Amino acid sequence: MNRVDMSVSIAGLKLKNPVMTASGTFGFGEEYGEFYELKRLGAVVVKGITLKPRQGNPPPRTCETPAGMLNSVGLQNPGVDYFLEKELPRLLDKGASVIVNISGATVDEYCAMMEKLEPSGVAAVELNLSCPNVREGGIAFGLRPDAVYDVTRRVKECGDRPVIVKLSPNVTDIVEIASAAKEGGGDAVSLINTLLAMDIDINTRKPVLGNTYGGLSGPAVKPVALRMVHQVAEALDIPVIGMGGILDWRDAVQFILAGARAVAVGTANFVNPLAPVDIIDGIEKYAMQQGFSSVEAMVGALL
Amino acid sequence: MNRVDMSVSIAGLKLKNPVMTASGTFGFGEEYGEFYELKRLGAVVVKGITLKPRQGNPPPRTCETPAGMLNSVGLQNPGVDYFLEKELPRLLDKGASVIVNISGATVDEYCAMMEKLEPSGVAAVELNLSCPNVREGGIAFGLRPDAVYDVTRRVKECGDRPVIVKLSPNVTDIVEIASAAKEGGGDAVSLINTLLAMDIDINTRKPVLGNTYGGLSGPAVKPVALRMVHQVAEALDIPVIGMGGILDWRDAVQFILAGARAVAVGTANFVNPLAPVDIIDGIEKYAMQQGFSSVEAMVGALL
Amino acid sequence: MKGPKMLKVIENKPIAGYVYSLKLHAPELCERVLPGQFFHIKCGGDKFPLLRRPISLSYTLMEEGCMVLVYRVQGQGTKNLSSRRPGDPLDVLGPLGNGFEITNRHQRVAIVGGGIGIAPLVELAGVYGKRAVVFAGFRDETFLIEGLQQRSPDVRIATEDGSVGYKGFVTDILAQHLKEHRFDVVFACGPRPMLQRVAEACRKALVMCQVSLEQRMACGVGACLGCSCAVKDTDGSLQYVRVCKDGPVFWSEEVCWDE
Amino acid sequence: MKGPKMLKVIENKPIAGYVYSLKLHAPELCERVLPGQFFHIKCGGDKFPLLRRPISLSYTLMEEGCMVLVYRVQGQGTKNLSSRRPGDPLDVLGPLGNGFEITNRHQRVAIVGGGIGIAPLVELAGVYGKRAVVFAGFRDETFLIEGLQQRSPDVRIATEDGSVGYKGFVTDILAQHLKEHRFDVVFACGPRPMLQRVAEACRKALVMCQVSLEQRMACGVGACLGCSCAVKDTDGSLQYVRVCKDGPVFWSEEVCWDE
Ligand SMILES: Cc1cc2nc3c(=O)[nH]c(=O)nc-3n(C[C@H](O)[C@H](O)[C@H](O)COP(=O)(O)OP(=O)(O)OC[C@H]3O[C@@H](n4cnc5c(N)ncnc54)[C@H](O)[C@@H]3O)c2cc1C
Ligand SMILES: Cc1cc2nc3c(=O)[nH]c(=O)nc-3n(C[C@H](O)[C@H](O)[C@H](O)COP(=O)(O)OP(=O)(O)OC[C@H]3O[C@@H](n4cnc5c(N)ncnc54)[C@H](O)[C@@H]3O)c2cc1C
Ligand SMILES: Cc1cc2nc3c(=O)[nH]c(=O)nc-3n(C[C@H](O)[C@H](O)[C@H](O)COP(=O)(O)O)c2cc1C
Ligand SMILES: Cc1cc2nc3c(=O)[nH]c(=O)nc-3n(C[C@H](O)[C@H](O)[C@H](O)COP(=O)(O)O)c2cc1C
Ligand code: FES
Ligand code: FES
Repeated sequence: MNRVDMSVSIAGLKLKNPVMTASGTFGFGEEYGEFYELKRLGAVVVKGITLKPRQGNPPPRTCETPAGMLNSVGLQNPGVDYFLEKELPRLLDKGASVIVNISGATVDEYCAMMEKLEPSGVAAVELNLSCPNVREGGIAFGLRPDAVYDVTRRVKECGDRPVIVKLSPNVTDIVEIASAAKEGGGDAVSLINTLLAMDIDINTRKPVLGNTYGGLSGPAVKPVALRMVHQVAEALDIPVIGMGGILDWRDAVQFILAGARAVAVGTANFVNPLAPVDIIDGIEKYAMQQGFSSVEAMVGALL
Repeated sequence: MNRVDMSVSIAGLKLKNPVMTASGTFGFGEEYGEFYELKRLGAVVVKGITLKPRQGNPPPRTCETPAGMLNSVGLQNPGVDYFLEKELPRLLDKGASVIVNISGATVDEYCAMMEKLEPSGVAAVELNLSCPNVREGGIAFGLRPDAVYDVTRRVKECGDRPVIVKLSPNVTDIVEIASAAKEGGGDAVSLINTLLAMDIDINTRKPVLGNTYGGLSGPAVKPVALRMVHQVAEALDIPVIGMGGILDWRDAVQFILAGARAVAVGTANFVNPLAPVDIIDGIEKYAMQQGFSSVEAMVGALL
Repeated sequence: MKGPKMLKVIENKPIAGYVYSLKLHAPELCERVLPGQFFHIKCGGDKFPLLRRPISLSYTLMEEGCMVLVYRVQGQGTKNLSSRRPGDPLDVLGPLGNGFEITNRHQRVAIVGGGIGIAPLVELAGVYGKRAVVFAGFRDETFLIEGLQQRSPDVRIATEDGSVGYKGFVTDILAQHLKEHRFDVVFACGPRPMLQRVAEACRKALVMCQVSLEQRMACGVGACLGCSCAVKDTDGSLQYVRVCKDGPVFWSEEVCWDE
Repeated sequence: MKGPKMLKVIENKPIAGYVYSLKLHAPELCERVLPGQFFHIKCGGDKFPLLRRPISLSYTLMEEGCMVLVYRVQGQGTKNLSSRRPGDPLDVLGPLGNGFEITNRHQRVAIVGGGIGIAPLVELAGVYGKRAVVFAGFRDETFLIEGLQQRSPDVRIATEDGSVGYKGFVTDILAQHLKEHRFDVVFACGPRPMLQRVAEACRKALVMCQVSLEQRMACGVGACLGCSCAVKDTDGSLQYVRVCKDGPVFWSEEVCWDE
């Protein structure tokens, strides 16, 4: 059998395969980089960084739920400067394609980070729009189309790097939001981020998470993620990076068939540290069996 | 130990205990009524009915997902007249408190059903607002605060029966929607309905459901449901009927602690036909152990 | 219909590749269950897999107070089921569904099964005994043949690879037989394309045919309307009925085959 | 740190109510693992329970190439673990974390464990042997006592119900002992309130103390920042560190106890 062309073009990038890591689940690649070579991945999406270092939320920050987990890490990170100085060079040395996930409390903060990242060796920037916008009274950017449009457009003006807009699933109309990202000049959209959720300990009668609410991820959310990816891919002409509950190659294939041009693996890393590379292999085998000559031919190939 | 007062007052009703069935998972009570006496339940919420009979969606209509399931029944039902004539008398004979879940394509349809139900023996009416509104180009009523307000107010004007507004979780701001239900005169809110979702069969390369999209229910969604119940109960002074992923009494207790004054059991019926009665017993034991003299004292009793 | 029961697993062993025979101690259910009825079984733990799985009665062993279900390992549910060991309790709901319509006026019947669809026909073969001709089709490996032969001596086998009996589809030998012999009724269970071919052959031969259908189920008892299949109403219009409660056995002419 | 390994279960048996001893064949890991390190174990099937569960090394059996983990059945994860049988494969990631800081300058050490917190201290007792006094506290039923005594002869036992040894808390006998004897370092593992009391006693006695902390974990390797606990920075400010990678063992004076 012939080999499958695993490469995908997305947001102006040519990735050697469609499998990325999901931001916040892979640190800066250091830990999982001990299990396999990071350059095997389509791209490494690093943990969300902010302009200034952040301490994050009080523990407990994680808990398990049926076929899923909650997290309320609260964007603990050492800040963009530290990242550029200490983490990025190490990642680039390893030959990884690096996508940087950034979060801001104001549009200016996003822009300031973009300006700092522009001259570096990062492949692209991913805007995490799930963080509360201080200007709008704490409503996350990602929940309002006008805010999504605005921050995307402004960040695009700050540099030439491809900009991926990561969308929150906690919205009434994901197509409307994705459309705003496209209009704002976004080169691709990532979906989904986590679903806002909570868990309660009936013995202590307290929320399990120190922060009360957290984000739900893992297999439990996959059906919602697949639906959103399908909706956006059907409605709009913008590349989609699909994620949410991908545990193995079968899940990844579902996302690609639903219309995702690339996929990201998040929670699955915690279950199987080799998940991303296993998934790359699995996608290739599936494509071969189904007679696809390339992954790109599989994108949206629902019958 | 003293017994716990299990009764709850909600939407002007006095229920003998806080456990209901979730609409659409319990038919008209006929099938599960063979397993136990329906009058043991706080209330029986019957399957969603419409003004005219409906055939429903093409099969397959269900599929399993990680810790959850999808359904796209599509409101198959024999219509309100048949219900009043054939099903309701049988239910009332059994001593059940009956809440009727109604769906309309227009506000007028909701009102027409309310008028037919008003003189009957039903305890309350539950407005299912997840169905597409033909007037608004197919956008579900439950997704827009103004539509929720409007339909609630209009239905309230058609009769004196308590009106429970069942909310869709597929919205950006559940509090805003619940608030519209309250402003419209709703006597209580039910949440959550199912999350819009899909599944894909990678062998056939088709959506699993005949209808492509369906509603996600079961344990997978519980963390989202708990969060929404908690948000609404904290923000508004309207009784909440909590549901979404309740499998056992522990789950039910979580919802009550989060602020639900009653709970509904849906998908769990399929797993354990005795789930609702097991849950009633379990809540009572928990309340006893924790020293609550009544279920009402447990409502919102997070520490 | 009664509440779910915890039945004791007496035996749970492979009888062919991926095919298991599960013997359960259930004296009371044995008395009640009809050929063609099924049980809705909690295969896994609490939440995964979540839903029950429908598995038909294969046959009863009255003297032992046991019933046997035969199933193929398909996905997670049946895989979990296959790991149950003797002595384990199993949460079983049923018997459910209508079962085959059996009357004493049937003097000569055909019983047609394909693959794992043979399993639900064994008890039925016992009911009709010598009055039945049993047609059993397999891909390659056969199973349950002895059980069938003990109950109904005339068993015709087809395998797709020709390893046993006729080489080809079971529907071929059925169609041939229908040309030469008269049956009062045909009972069929198997994959939908096979059932459709059986239905077609029966239609041509002017023989009534009962088919046992499958559909993804949630409740299994008729409450959720999740397991619908389209049938033709008396006026010819399409209507959805419940495989779990109105079926799983339907008259083949009711079924909308191309749906 | 290497990739996850499928280890063979040699033995998995209860040694007290709800407490199990799990012996795994892992000659290579035995050589590397340090006292106080833990393994991140896939207890269930694919999706339920989803996450791995952290369980510490209890002790190694070098000659057999085996290591033993001792765990208490707590919830679904450990319950699933308890149903693994000899011969089963188990998906194990590790050894992870820092382990106890052991130096040859420690001439006299105290090792203090409460409840299941005793398990991670057995290998450590072997390292210090006669140089250690071991304090082991239980609610009622004791376990692992022999294993401790074989490694370190001076084992003092406290039980809350007084069934064995001193009646009361292990921290009482430790505090008493600290008044009369001098230790170079104290190692402690157990429930947080106990650790806090040990830390307090050590602070008063001016003895350095290492505590092994617990926190809910996702990745277990340092990537997710899910297992944070608050420590005091050199400048006194609060900072979150990872229990899985920066710990699980910390100097007690670093820990923000009232957080
Ligand atoms: C009335 C009836 C009787 C049956 N009797 C038998 C029998 O005696 N022996 C036997 O081996 N099989 C029988 N089946 C099929 C059996 O139910 C499925 O093989 C089984 O549910 C697969 O579950 P799984 O978790 O192993 O597979 P998965 O494919 O992982 O199941 C995923 C979901 O799809 C459903 N599903 C998958 N295949 C089928 C199917 N063919 N029919 C209905 N639902 C399906 C499952 O129930 C589950 O909800 C019967 C089905 C029905 C409807
Ligand atoms: C570094 C470390 C070493 C440990 N070593 C041991 C040991 O040697 N023996 C032993 O019996 N136990 C040990 N524990 C505790 C053990 O991890 C928990 O008892 C176990 O995770 C409970 O899982 P469960 O599914 O049975 O319980 P559940 O309560 O159902 O677990 C639900 C979730 O909470 C987490 N959780 C629950 N309790 C704890 C806890 N105490 N610490 C961390 N996470 C928890 C689980 O990992 C899971 O994600 C250790 C914990 C840590 C952090
Ligand atoms: C522990 C954790 C931390 C996360 N941190 C971030 C983050 O910093 N930025 C971001 O955009 N998404 C973050 N996410 C969301 C993931 O990138 C991903 O969108 C989500 O988890 C769904 O994918 P999954 O189900 O495969 O995990 C985080 C998720 C987890 C579980
Ligand atoms: C098969 C099925 C049919 C349903 N039909 C209705 C319906 O007719 N009207 C309605 O308001 N909700 C309907 N629901 C939603 C449930 O009432 C409930 O809100 C949802 O399933 C979440 O609860 P659960 O996780 O306990 O099932 C249906 C759910 C299922 C699974
Ligand atoms: S499975 Fe619920 S009606 Fe048939
Ligand atoms: S568990 Fe992920 S950093 Fe510790």
